[in-house]
Amino acid sequence: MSLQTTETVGHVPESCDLTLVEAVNLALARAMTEDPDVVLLGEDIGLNGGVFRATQGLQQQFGRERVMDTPLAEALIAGTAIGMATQGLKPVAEIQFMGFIFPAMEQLVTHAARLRNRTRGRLHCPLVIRAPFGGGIHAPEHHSESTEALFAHIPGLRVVIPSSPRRAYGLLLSAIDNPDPVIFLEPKRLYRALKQPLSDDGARLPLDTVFILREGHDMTLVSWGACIQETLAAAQELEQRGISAEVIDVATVSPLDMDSIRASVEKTGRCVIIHEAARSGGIGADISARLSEQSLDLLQAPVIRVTGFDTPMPYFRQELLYLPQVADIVAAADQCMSYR
Amino acid sequence: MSLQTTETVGHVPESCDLTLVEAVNLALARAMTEDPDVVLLGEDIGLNGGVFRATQGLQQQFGRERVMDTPLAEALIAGTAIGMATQGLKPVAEIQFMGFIFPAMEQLVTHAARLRNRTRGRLHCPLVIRAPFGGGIHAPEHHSESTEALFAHIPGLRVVIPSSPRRAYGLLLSAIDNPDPVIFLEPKRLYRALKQPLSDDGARLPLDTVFILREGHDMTLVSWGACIQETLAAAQELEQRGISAEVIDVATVSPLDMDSIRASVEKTGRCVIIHEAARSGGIGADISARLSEQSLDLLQAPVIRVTGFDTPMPYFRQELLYLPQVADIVAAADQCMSYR
Amino acid sequence: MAQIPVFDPGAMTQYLGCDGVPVRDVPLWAHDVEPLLRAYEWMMLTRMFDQKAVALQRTGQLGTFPSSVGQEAIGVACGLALEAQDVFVPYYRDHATQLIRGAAMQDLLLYWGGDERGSYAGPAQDLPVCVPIATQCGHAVGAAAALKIRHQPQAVLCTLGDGATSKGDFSEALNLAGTWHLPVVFVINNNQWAISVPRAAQCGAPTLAQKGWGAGIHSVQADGNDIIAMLEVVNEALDRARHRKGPTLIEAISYRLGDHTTADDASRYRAADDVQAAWEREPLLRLRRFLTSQGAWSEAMDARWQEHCQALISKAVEQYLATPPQAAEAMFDHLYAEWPAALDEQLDLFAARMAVREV
Amino acid sequence: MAQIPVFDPGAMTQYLGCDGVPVRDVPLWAHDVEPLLRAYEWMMLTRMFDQKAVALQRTGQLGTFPSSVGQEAIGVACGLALEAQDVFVPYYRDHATQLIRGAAMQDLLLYWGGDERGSYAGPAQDLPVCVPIATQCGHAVGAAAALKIRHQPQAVLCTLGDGATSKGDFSEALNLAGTWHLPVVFVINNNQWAISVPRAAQCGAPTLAQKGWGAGIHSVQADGNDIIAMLEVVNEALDRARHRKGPTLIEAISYRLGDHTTADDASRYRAADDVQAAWEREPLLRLRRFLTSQGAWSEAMDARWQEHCQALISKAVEQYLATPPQAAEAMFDHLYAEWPAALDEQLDLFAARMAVREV
Ligand SMILES: Cc1ncc(C[n+]2csc(CCOP(=O)(O)OP(=O)(O)O)c2C)c(N)n1
Ligand SMILES: Cc1ncc(C[n+]2csc(CCOP(=O)(O)OP(=O)(O)O)c2C)c(N)n1
Ligand SMILES: [Mg+2]
Ligand SMILES: [Mg+2]
Repeated sequence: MSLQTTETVGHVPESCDLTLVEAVNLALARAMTEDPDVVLLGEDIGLNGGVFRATQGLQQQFGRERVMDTPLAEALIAGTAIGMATQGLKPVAEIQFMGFIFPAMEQLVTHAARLRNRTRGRLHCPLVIRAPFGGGIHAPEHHSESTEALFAHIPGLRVVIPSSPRRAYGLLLSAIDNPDPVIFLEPKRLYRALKQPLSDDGARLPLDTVFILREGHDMTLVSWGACIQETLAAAQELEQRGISAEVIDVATVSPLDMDSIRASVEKTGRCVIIHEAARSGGIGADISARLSEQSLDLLQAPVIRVTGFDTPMPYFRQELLYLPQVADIVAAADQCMSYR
Repeated sequence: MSLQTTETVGHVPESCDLTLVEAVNLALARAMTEDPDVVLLGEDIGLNGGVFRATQGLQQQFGRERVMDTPLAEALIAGTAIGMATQGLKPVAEIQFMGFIFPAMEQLVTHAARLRNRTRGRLHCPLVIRAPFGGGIHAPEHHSESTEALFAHIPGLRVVIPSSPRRAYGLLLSAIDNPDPVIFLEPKRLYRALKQPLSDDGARLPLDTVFILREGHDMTLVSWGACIQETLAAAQELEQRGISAEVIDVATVSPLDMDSIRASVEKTGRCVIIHEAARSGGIGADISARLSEQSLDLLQAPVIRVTGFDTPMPYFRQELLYLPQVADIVAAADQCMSYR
Repeated sequence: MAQIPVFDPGAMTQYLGCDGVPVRDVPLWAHDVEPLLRAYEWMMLTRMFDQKAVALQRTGQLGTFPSSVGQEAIGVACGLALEAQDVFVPYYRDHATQLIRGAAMQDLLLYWGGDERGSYAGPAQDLPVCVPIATQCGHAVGAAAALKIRHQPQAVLCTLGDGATSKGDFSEALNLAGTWHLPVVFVINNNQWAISVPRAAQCGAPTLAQKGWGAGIHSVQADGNDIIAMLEVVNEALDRARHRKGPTLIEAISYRLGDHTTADDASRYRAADDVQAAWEREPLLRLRRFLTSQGAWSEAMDARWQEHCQALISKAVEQYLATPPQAAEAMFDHLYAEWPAALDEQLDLFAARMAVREV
Repeated sequence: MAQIPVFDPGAMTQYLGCDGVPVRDVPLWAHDVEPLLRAYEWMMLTRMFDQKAVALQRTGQLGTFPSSVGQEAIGVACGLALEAQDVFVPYYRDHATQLIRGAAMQDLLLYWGGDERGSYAGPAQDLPVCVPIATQCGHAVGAAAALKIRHQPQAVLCTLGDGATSKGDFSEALNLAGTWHLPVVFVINNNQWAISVPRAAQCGAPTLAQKGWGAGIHSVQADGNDIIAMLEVVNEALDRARHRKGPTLIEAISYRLGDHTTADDASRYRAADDVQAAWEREPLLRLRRFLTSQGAWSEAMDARWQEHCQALISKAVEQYLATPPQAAEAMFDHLYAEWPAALDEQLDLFAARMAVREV
């Protein structure tokens, strides 16, 4: 099942223009208002409101018992959140940067992902781990990684990535509602890059489904996270050259809504996948493999992936060389269109 | 570049029949004899010789300063090994089971993989992390995982997986020689499952290259680790039915020697990939994607993957349902052969 | 310069000598033998259950199993001191506590027999067996924080081994417990071994209890083979937690009389003499001697109780062995609360595989 | 029951009061003003370097930068106490030590300016800046173990922040240092803040020094704003390490006078008054007052030295700004000692991308 969204439609009544990080903040405030079991924990999320201000004002509004600054320890943050979740709270934990999520890996893989399965449904783990991710803001080492694929390989976890203020709002509310653990990755390059009219109506957006941001019939561009911006820009450029590109925001990168991606590619016959994570072992490989395995006869050209490289994210002076740009996507699309 | 090996050839002079775990032990002893900088550390590797006896007798032979029982802390084991490596030692660290490698993830991702790159070559990280992995021995929870894909997604790490006593010996010696970090995963199901004649001649086997275990012309079976056994058995069964299957042991799953795999598949036109890790995000997806992207026209059938499922490894009563069996591979091969 | 403070050896709580004779006045509550009889009975049941489980493994009827032989006083004290509404966060050597909290023996066997359905089914809020060392400590402080946030009066009790004290998760949790003043009790089952690694190779400090000092946590040592001492310190610590007086760290000194698990052979790395000596200090013998000296227990009673235990265990084993396997597709059950349609392909792949195998 | 021992407050090493007047007899070596003059000069250079770096960031010429303003005595003491052959394992607020160990200022700027070539180039055995909190502690014990294994007489010095003491990696490393009796010194720069989290919200114990007790490690507190105290305790600890007398944990009490980094705005979470008060205790002022009282320093000397520093810094900034970027494909350099042929596709992909972009 896929959802169609128009990125550029007009004004929602009573709404105001919000950035992605403001949308996150609004969703957190709403979830905490709706449900007293929702609590927040993380480093610097209290008085400081998080280093990106995603939790700004929430400790003042909901008190120190529900918005908790933890000691500096990510394994502890995850473990504590899991313990809280087993007792019926709905913790939303912030990992300050995705590059610092690794200490929490053991807790997420060996417990969060399995608690329900292990106990045959007796214990639940309704947990959201929020983390800003991705490059492009000239940050120091370890502050720009995109390692979503590591979590997508872990059965039992959902990995959700919003790419607009509205999807951030609607998907985060759904992630918090969800009775299972969700890794919610926020593209920090988009935190303040664009505004969208957004009303605080509590409307959820569905998980486990892609969003079709733009319809097209010549080819399908599949992406997620911050790269959606470059992908949309590339689609626009292609349109001016008479190529009609469908743009899919995968949004929930695990589990993958392949049915919708496949339906689009079976329609267009061509596909370019764009992500900023390293190429090998990236989620693009999964999508590409499943398309080719299941729709070989319908593919009019090989799938092309535009990705980061199999190197660490370089320090910021060179990060743009690593990150897919509009020109890279357009070039790949051209190559894809001109196949045979 | 690929290497051809004949799995069943006869006796090497002066050699004796060894199991895979004995081959690991022999390689460790040899490396320590050859190079005083090689040291071992891990849990229970000293007097106890490791829970699988991979380090049996080594503390007695090389002393407590070179074979070190650590406190129970995997992050520490990795961090300590990295610190040793920066000072010129060549630590070989054992993680008792791959299911317990996650605490070490931060050290491996943020340091081991990057130390050379970060310091522009000033510091090196000649480090081997050994860990038994995979299912099939009726072990408790967390003792049967195959999460090699997580490490294969990290640029700067090598991930090497032997699937026979001889390859264990030759690849481990190369891994220890290698000036960069190597994750060396030992298929514990094979630890004692088969013996091979092996002489302690110190002969290295190359990293970064696949091994062609069996030549064939109708299709290519690609696998690694314990699944190689079922894959070879399936190839034999297929041969009896007149299907000639080439069998490739990937061995170094990262970086991937795609040239050799591609060459084989371009010859046979058909490919089945077999691994026991979860399907989504598995290394099979990478291989499948790259084959389809680069050899679309030469593929006579879609690539098929025979893998574990997107669930945690079930407890051992049901692990065989999860693990690919000979029949599954044969069925996939049949499906692949009968395409169109 | 400041010296490392020495943990006062006299501060180790102990009442019964190895010979069952009190080394000092037993606490008032222990003048009543009833609770001690109950404790003895549970300890005996635990020991016999452990023996049976090891035997089942030896005959291929159970997977790897970690016996708690010699450490029964720790588990039984935790079980008896906990109230039903408290939260128990075990590691993997806690059959005694789990049994007291209502887990069915056949379920424990199912778990160690490789079947998810055996996951500990004590009180709904308790956590299941935890295999990744020390990770349960994070859950314990999380559960304690949940109680605190909701102003609930219960306590959380978390167990771990001596080896587990080396893992960062323990320190991190201890630190949070101290900083947030959480209603949690940590009980270290210091059985002197982490598989083959002896206590001295695990930590350079003379006691593990003093690990609490750096977290600002009240820390005590108790003779883990003395059920009176264990009941005393665990009850007191839980009381502190329930009355919001802060967390406690208890180091219970015991000895692992058996192998680490059935997959281990301890004779590879420790002297038979040491084990023999440790049998002199084991908790059942000690309590039996004390109870006998009080005229509250006899050989005949012991035989009767053992017979009773035997019957219970036999029945549980029967039920365990008669449990039919889960449905093949059970591995997909409870993976998510609601099955994501996006994963339907998995079910198709599974069905196809099963179809192939049935041929 | 045993109480938590109290870290003796009198045990904090301090010689100079805030007014620069000794609160007790200074150690013998400090009767010679020469080493103190050197320390003062390095402290001033560090402070001015920090100021310049912040200014560069403000004008878009540098990335996020963590100033060490107020904590110069800690870094300078470490730098002066270390010998060239020792191993220094820094975190990210250690410009002072790195400069003393020979790092070029323009390299430090390059690093914080987003260029790998700026990775700290002090002695070959030193580790580079470490961003993931507390992970450097593991490296330090590993390096110390290497020295021990090879019977080399050097010591390892590892720095970390107060916030870092909460992370398991620190406890694990401390525990290993104690267990293996390693030649390592840990120096906690307790600047009272971990970004916005105050010291009290980080740990429930009254001192961080007592975290060493649970690891059996000799642990001391020092006034981190008193260079005499810092030199005294770091020298003594390194001496212990070099003479195989065991590891030491030093808690250096200081205050972060600046923002956490240039990306932070500390006025959001702490009172201006507190910061103002802390300026009274800062290390440069204190040492300058002392040296002046000894007739060893004057305003004129200070002005001359500042001028000298200014010149050094300006030159470094010039060199930094003039450094041409690395070649585009530099991201692939040094990823492996020898480039794996299996990765050639990556180079092709990269070349193709660059070709597209050049169009
Ligand atoms: C993270 C992790 N590492 C390693 C193991 C393997 N392992 C299982 S038990 C054990 C020793 C534990 O010793 P201790 O904490 O003293 O508990 P005990 O078994 O003695 O009760 C080890 C190393 C594990 N289960 N988890
Ligand atoms: C593992 C990890 N988590 C989070 C961060 C983000 N972070 C950078 S500095 C910092 C605070 C560190 O405080 P402290 O240890 O007191 O050192 P200080 O910066 O005060 O010198 C945090 C949370 C990080 N770098 N690494
Ligand atoms: Mg133990
Ligand atoms: Mg600090």
